[in-house]
Amino acid sequence: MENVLQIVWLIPFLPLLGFLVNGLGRKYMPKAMVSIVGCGVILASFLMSIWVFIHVREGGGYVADYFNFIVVDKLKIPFALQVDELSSLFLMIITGVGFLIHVYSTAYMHEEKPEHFGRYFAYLNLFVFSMLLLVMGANYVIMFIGWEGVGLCSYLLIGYWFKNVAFNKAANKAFVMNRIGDLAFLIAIFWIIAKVGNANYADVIAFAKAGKFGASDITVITLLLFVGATGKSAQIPLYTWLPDAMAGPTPVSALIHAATMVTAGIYMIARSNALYSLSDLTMHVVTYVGLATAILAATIAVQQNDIKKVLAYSTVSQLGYMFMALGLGAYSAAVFHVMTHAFFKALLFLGSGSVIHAMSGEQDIRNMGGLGKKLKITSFTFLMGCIAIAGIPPFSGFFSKDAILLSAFEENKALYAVALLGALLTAFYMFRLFFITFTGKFRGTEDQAHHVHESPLSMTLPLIILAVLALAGGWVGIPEVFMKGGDKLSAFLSPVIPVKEGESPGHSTELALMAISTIAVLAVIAFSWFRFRGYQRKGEAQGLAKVLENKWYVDELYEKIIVKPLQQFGSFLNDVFERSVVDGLVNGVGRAVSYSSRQLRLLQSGQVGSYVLLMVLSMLLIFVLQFFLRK
Amino acid sequence: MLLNIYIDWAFVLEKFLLVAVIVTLSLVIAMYTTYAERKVAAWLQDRRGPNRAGPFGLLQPLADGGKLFFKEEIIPLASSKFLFILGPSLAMITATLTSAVIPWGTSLHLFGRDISLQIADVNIGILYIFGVVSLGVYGIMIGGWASNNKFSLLAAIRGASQMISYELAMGLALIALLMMTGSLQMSVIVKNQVANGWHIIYQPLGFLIFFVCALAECNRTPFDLAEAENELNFGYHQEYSSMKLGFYLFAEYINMFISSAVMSTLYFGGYDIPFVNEAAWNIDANLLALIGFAVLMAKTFFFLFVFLWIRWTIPRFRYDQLMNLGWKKLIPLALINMVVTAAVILWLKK
Amino acid sequence: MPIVYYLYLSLALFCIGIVGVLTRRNAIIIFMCIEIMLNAVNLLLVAFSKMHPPKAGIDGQLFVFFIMVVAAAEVSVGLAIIVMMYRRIHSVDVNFLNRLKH
Amino acid sequence: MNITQILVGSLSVITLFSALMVIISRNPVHSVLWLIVTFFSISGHYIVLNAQFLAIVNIIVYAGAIMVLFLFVIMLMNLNRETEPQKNKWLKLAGVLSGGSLLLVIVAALHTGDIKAMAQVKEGDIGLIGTLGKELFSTYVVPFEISSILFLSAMVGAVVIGKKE
Repeated sequence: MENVLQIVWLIPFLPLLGFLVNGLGRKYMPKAMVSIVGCGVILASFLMSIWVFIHVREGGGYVADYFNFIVVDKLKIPFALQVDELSSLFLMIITGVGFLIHVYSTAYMHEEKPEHFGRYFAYLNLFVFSMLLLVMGANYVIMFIGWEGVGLCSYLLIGYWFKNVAFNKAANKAFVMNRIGDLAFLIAIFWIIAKVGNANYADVIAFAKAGKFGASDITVITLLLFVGATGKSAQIPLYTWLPDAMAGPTPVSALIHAATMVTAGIYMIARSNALYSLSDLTMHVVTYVGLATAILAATIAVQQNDIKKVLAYSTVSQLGYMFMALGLGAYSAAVFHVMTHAFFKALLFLGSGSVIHAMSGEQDIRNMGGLGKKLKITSFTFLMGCIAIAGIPPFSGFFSKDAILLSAFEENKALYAVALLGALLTAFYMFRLFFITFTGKFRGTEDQAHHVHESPLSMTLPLIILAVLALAGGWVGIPEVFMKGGDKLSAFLSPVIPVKEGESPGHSTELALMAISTIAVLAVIAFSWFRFRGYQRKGEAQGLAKVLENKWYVDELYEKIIVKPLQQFGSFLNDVFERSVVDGLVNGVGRAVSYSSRQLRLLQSGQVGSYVLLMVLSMLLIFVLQFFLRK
Repeated sequence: MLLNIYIDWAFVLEKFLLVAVIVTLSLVIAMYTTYAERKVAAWLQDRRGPNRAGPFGLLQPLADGGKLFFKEEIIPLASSKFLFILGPSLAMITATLTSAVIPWGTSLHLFGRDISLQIADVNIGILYIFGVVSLGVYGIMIGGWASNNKFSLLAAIRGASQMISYELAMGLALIALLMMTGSLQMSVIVKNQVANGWHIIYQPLGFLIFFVCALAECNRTPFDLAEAENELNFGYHQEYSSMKLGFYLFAEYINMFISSAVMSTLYFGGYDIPFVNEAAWNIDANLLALIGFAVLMAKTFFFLFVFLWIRWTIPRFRYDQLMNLGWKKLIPLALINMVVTAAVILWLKK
Repeated sequence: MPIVYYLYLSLALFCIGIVGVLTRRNAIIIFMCIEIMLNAVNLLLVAFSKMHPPKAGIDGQLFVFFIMVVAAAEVSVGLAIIVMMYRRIHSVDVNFLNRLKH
Repeated sequence: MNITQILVGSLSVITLFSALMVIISRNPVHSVLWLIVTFFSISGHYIVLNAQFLAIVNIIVYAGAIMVLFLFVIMLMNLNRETEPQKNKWLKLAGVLSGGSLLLVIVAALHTGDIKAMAQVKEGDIGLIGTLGKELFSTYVVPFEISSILFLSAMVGAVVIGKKE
């Protein structure tokens, strides 16, 4: 057992190898070769992940300790990888969805020059490596390496088309926002190390379980970790980078900004559940921040016209749901939703990519319409994704969202009501998107109408696979109500995430809630069908719609209250402090040195003998001082 | 106060005698090597050689010595007198010093004492030889410089750089040997050969390099550039006359004798009697030691003969050829030999 | 032998070296005086290495070995520099080496 | 007083005298020869301290190699006693005085401390080649290799500097 899982280092190592090969050989390798290397390493990792998953299911988790990464006095940070129920699940999601997206990318990015094509795949592989490291690390430090790695790759991939200034700005924004969160995460790690003595999960959890953390310590640590998570997982107040991150290629959006990187925060909190369970304050903060994000992002999504922006806000909103679940202590529900979300959101993004590909780069849904007839596979799979995210049984989204809603209901009825509202909004904007894009009449130019075509097999095949997963992926978590011995997922995760205690609301309540949400969702879908099936372009939006279209003016607000004052403070420092104090100091030092050196130059006779004589005399002086005058 | 000093007088006497015997022996042998040189030269050139003084001219070396003693002593006016005398003395001293670490045989058992036939069995024997050999340069350099003569100085510098250059290759060749024995102690090296066979079998290339270097170190033909008559009149000792000149010449022959002995000791088993297991003979140890000594002498005489033979056969190198041979051929060869030996030893030990 | 004895000896040797450096102008002699100083230190190191028998002084002796290595390297480069200087100004007087002044 | 002390005493006298002669001799060649004597006497000290390896290495390296180089250079430059011009008398006096007072100060400093330690002579095997060699090629193998690189670079440097342009 131990010997077998010791080779899990291969899982992250293979993508790293792919990164090196593609990155270094990008100028010399043809595109086909790059594709094979790029996809092959991920496939190999995926196969290994399945193998690891089977092993873990049979024999439990394992910590593979390789070498000491940092040794300072008593502090020892080993380079150790951990595979257990939680991380092996994430491994499968990352490598599986990642592989499909890699395959998809080979067709999507085919227009690029070979050199840039290689760069793209190198980044993609590096990203998968970082994400795997994040998930597999056996302590917070290794996780942090992966954490920073995904941040870096996100930056690189958002700014992939680096000749476009706006894209670069979006990349910078993502990077800076992530840094804010990372700082909090880093402080939290230091805090943990200061308290526990190292950063291994096992030790930290044992320490927490033993109740050795002080109440304020645990609150501060969990809050700091949460701030880190809001940066990576795009929660209020650090969410604005994610919609802008749509500047990157669409497969990147699917991989990073829907399926993997943004779930890092969820993973981190689920991994630290033992800490979070100790702090009620933090749990409430997480719940309400999650809920607020979910509602805010959903309202914004309702009025967006960029196909990818809609999906981006939808992602933010769904992440909000997950955080709400985390805050409610329903960790396994959150992880469950991460998994189903990975399937249908990757599907939706890839579908949108297929649409954009067909429309030759057009992203505004007002210029689309009626695409369902020409893009049969794309529109069908897209519909599957919409149904899944809206939460209609038996699609996967239904089960995972229902688990979250159920836990909200248990906590607080009002909470449930607001969450349900968010779910309805989700159904509304998703079907708005679907109907505007795929039904009605075509509203684009003649040229585009002529050009519209179904994507090649290497793009549609991942769509089909993901559609199947979006349908069936939720069945691992069918609740007890429908099937005896259901909810296999939380049972599987139970070694890492303890099953929530307390009486359940009873099967009848549960069924009633499901019925309510399903009927409400169907009603909303019908409403949007009537409203948007014959969509025509209208004038400027007015009133609330305008506010929503402009994303509640949050970006402008940030600009006003944070960026501008900082810039003014900076220019004030530049004008006053820099000019007079710093320059004065620097110039003064220079002048003083040049004056004194002019005086000291008289000592520089250039005669070696006199130098040595001076040296000996000084030695003499030092010895006399040392031995005779000190006492 | 001085009376408290405890000294093992017998030990001192024993060593003193040994030194006296060995030094006298080297002197006598060197003396008769000059005779042999002439005889061999004559034989190779189909002449008769010295045959007037005594039977077969055997007293010739004595006659030469006498002549040198009685010749007029000339010390150049512009020279540094002290250094002028110091030069040949240094050459003579360094020539005789080397013999101290050569094991001339196993030990004799006389008057209830074990008398080792080696003056000093130090565990840095080979380094000692190197130290003394590297000092040999001074005799030449000081003599050459003190003569205050351009030719002497040039010859001295030639000789010195030649000796330094060839010392390197010599050392490298020996390192391969030392890796095999694992000791710098001469007696251990000989015992190792008695047990495992002569080193010439394992180190033919090393021996060849060592031999060439020994020729150069002794300033013998074909490397006698320091005294190349046709370029530098008579070399570094051209201002010398009488016994001081004699010392220089004599030192060369002693060097030849000692280096022959060193070669026999290092590569040809020293006092080991070839092809037989003398330990099984079951005869008196003293007799055995004497036989061993005789065997060593025989080997040494053979090499002495080779020295002479080469001198009268091979012409002199040009100076650049000499340096090329030393730096570009022998040193790389010795390096290769060293690395190969090391690899083989490592492989065998595995 | 008392260690103090070696201390005084090497100290005297060292100071002789210093006096030599201070009083001579010939670069080569100055160089040789530096060698004397190095050897004074070596001597003291070897004496110190024998202060704590039986095993404790190996490091000291190896240190001496490395000092010799460095000294040899230093001499080869230093003499090359002196030769160079002689070729330039036809003298080895260090007092002519005052380019740094200008 | 035993024979070792007599030996060490006479060696010390030789050492100091010859070192003094190095700096007093007017002729550089004499200086070199006196320095060789100094090295020999220091090697003698090493032998008394039973540091055989260092003693012979001292002779090979210093007397056999370094001093030959010095001799070479001096002979090639043909330096005689006339080549060194007289130095300023006062500067010379200052040099001697400062060197001497340094000696005095340190001796006085040592004198106040009561040092009782003894150096082991004529015995102890740490100076033997086997012991040193094992240590040199195990603990100190990296410095050893580095010093060989140092040698190589010094050799290249000497050749580059000494070459005529």
